[in-house]
Amino acid sequence: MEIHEEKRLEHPLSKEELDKRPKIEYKPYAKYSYSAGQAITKFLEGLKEGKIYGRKCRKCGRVYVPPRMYCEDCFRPTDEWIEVKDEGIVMTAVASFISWTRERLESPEIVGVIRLFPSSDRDFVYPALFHRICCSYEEVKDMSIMGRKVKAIWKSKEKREGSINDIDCFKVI
Amino acid sequence: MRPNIYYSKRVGILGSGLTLFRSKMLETPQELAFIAARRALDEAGLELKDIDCVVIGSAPDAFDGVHMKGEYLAHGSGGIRKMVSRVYVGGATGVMVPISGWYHVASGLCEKVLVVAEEKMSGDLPHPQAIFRYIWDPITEKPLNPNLIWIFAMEMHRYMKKYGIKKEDIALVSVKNKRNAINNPYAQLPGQITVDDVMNSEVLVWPVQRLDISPTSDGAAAMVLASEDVTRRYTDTPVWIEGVGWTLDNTSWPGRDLFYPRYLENAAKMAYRMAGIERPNKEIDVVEPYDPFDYKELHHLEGLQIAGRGQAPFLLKEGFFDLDGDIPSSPSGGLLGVGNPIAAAGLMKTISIYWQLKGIAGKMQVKRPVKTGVAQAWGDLMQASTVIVMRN
Amino acid sequence: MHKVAIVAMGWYGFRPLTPEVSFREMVFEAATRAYAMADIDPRKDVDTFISCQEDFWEGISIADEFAPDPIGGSMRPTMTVSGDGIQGIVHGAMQILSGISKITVVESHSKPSDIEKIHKIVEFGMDPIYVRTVKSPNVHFLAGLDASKFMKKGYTREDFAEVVRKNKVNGLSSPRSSYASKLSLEDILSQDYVVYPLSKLDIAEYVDGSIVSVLASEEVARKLTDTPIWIDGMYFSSDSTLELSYLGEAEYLTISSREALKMAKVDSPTKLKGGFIDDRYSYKELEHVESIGLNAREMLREGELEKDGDFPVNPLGGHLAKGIPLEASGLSLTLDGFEYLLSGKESAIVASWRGIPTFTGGVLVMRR
Amino acid sequence: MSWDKGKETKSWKDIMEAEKYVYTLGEAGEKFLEGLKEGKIYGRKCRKCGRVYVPPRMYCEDCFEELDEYVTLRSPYIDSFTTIYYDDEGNKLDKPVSIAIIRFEGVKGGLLAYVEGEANQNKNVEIISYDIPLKVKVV
Repeated sequence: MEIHEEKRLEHPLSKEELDKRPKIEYKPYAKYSYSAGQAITKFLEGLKEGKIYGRKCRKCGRVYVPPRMYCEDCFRPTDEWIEVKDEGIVMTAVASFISWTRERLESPEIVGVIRLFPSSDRDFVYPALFHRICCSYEEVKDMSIMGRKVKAIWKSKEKREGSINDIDCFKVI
Repeated sequence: MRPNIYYSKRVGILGSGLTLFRSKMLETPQELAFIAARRALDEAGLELKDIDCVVIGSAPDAFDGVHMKGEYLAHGSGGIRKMVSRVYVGGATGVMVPISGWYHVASGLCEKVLVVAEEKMSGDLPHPQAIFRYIWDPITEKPLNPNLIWIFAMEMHRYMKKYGIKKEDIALVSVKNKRNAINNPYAQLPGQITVDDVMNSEVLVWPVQRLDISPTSDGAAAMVLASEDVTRRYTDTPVWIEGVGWTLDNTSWPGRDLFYPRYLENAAKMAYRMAGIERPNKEIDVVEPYDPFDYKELHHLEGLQIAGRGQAPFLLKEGFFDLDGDIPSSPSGGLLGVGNPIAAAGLMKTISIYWQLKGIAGKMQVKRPVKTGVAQAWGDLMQASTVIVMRN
Repeated sequence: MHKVAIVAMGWYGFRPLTPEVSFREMVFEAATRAYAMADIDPRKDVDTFISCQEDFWEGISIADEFAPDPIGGSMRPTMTVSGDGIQGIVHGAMQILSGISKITVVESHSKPSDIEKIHKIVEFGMDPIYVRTVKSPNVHFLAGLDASKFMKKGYTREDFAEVVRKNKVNGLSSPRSSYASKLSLEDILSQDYVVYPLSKLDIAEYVDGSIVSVLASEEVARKLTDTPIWIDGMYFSSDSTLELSYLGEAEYLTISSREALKMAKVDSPTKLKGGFIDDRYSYKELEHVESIGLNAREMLREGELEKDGDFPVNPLGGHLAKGIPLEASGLSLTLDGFEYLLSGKESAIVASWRGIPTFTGGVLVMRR
Repeated sequence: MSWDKGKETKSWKDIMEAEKYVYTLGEAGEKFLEGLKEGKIYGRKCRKCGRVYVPPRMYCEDCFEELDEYVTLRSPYIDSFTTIYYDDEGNKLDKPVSIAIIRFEGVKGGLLAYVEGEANQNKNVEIISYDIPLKVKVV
């Protein structure tokens, strides 16, 4: 072929070869204290109370969950706080057999997107949360969980700390 | 984007270079960039002193393990004492780099531009997957300990559910691309596999299995772009960049339906308008849609308006996207077959189209004559797309 | 060649702490102000958007994800330049000159108050094999190496102190100057060295802030405002690695200013009416003034760099008074220059540096 | 949001760290390490322009060609130095330390070193520890 067949300067290594090579190691230090700002502070406070707060733009009617202080479609400040339901429809769901460090999990962790009420089937954008879903692997695999109505299972009041993890998961009702 | 009649300067492609794509490389990121850049200059018949400006593309700093990676890569990319900068749109970076190179030349500020993309993912421990946790919203998503594959799996499953697509039909993409990669001398994972192989591979995040995914890789890619005058001086078989487009959707990815990449439609329409393409499925001869996962190629063929919504799997089954099909897709072997050093992979896709239009793709050359080709990349939190249209 | 103008700029913050806003909310504030000034609707009138940021400053990998929403750029052509805001402005101008855009927005922001140990992030930007491994107790050693070499050209610690005094006083007239102050030379010279030959007062602090600028093509700029600020010349460049770069000189600004002045058809920087020049270390202002082709030592000692001098440098305080807003630094200097020109001055040069450990900088030549 | 500000807000702590990074050195970097073990400083020469690079690397930054032979470098001297009195956290060091950039006659590049003795520009030094960074003594 006519593409480069010149001398190879690069050296692919196998894992064993790489292990034998000298290397420089470095442990980074990258710690942050992310400012939640107005919108996410109120959202986290709401979770602690067992409520899901959104923010509504009166011009286009869109409700942002998680909330935003501005409407990205209209480019104007959003107008009011709205408490949305902790119930909604499963838009998508997946079953993870690997942890975030890519270790194998015995039983899968199930996560997905929940379109929260008020919203309708016809919407392309809607208030929603990305979260865990309490259901079986089979319900994911045969897709039956998608389209089902679910409700948040909250941690007990004393265990809530103003975190997305104050919701254990969403479960079919 | 309003239609624009003012862009008048044509930008041509003079050369391309790639390193092998492999899971582990001895060379430093700077050296990988150098190897690809040197090869691109050689193919163009130019020396570094001829180059006015350099554009670098690389995905997260957290992979190579260097903050301000563009500064670090500038040396190996030939950027020293020149106008050099790095552009970045997550996974979509690979095609953003030639787009940026395009406006460097089209603006009249630069005549000859070297664009370089590099990624080295083998150095981060325990696994590159762990790094992907940091791409999520730090307060509302990261505490759920997500990994990257979740994104793809969620989008893939929504796409399957919406149109009733079977996993077996999607697996055909993996089969096709790994087969195409057999012809590509740079490829990391070429091979003859079957739909059953995909279906029997390890389940990672259902519906995503091992063979639905491209590997992590080290590698670099480079291209030389030049003004119309220069291009004509250096080659009798020019390939032109005729359209560019890019779009970012908002960050609120859970709050929109994932079955369709509307941002890609925007980006594609921007590029097509510029290139004067009105019927993409009739006017485009060869395409390299971004395929880090098999379903993404189908998703993107629909966003690119080459297939109707939900139609790509059926066209794939009919052989429409095969090397001898109506619109061959991923003739290079794509990320699934060649490997996925993120930004370099996107630029590799652009280079693949350049090879096709130049007629130097060797065994990868598609059967039908080609006039117009499109490359595309995708990134961020299911929100970014970059599209480039080229003609010979 | 067609021309590009800055028609509006907006800012928010410029305080050491900004707990009332997330970085996204801060950017929205700056963008709102910029669009109000330009009287445009970003959802309809803007063709392309550029954000300038780096992942480890944000604490988010692929921080680009968060770029579009707060500037009105979602579902629009938005991209990131991983670099200083000046580089973003040049990219924006190129997009306009290429014909693909008539109005381009360039944004950059910083929230160093969210970063626990910013020096560890700076260290992470050093070459992993030959520089980071030095494990220096203080990251500013890189500036120390450069500064002590620069002193060999005949500069003294008093010269550096003079820059500190001048810029901290100049900052008192700007609302963005959290670190402005009225200090005597003695106050400044009485400080201990942190890293020879620099004391704490020679080193600018970090600041939270966001800046949004609106660029327009010549035709559109004239429609939008009676006072477009033209970008006549622009360039950015990088010198080599630490080992291979010139120390005691700012080669990146020598190259950038040469090219930018050529583009602006200005044969000598003395023809311009002032400079907004990176001073994140006091000596750097002088090194940078030299690199754009002026005799910094003489001009400083003659008082020509003062606010009322022949060639005022950082008359609004520079980084020593305002702080370093990370990748918005170049835009901070540009914003000072923009306000300076709107107040009636004729022309200015903006010269920005990305700070340690980089050898990258950019120049704009601006005219009213 | 301008009308809806000023309440007490929260912040959220998290990290963006890999467990660790391992960096390979490339062929030239490995040769340099070998040299250090033998008490030698290797540079690498560009066949085209004749310049010798240290630290050695794969390519010449100007000619953009692969570099050629390795050469042993001699006559180290201080090009520039600094002395550190306070650390990054603002604590005064018990004993100030000096770091210099060491260059070699006729060579492009240099190496960082901790310096013993009175550091100053252009002073010759002796390498007392071959490591990254070097340790040198003013002679």
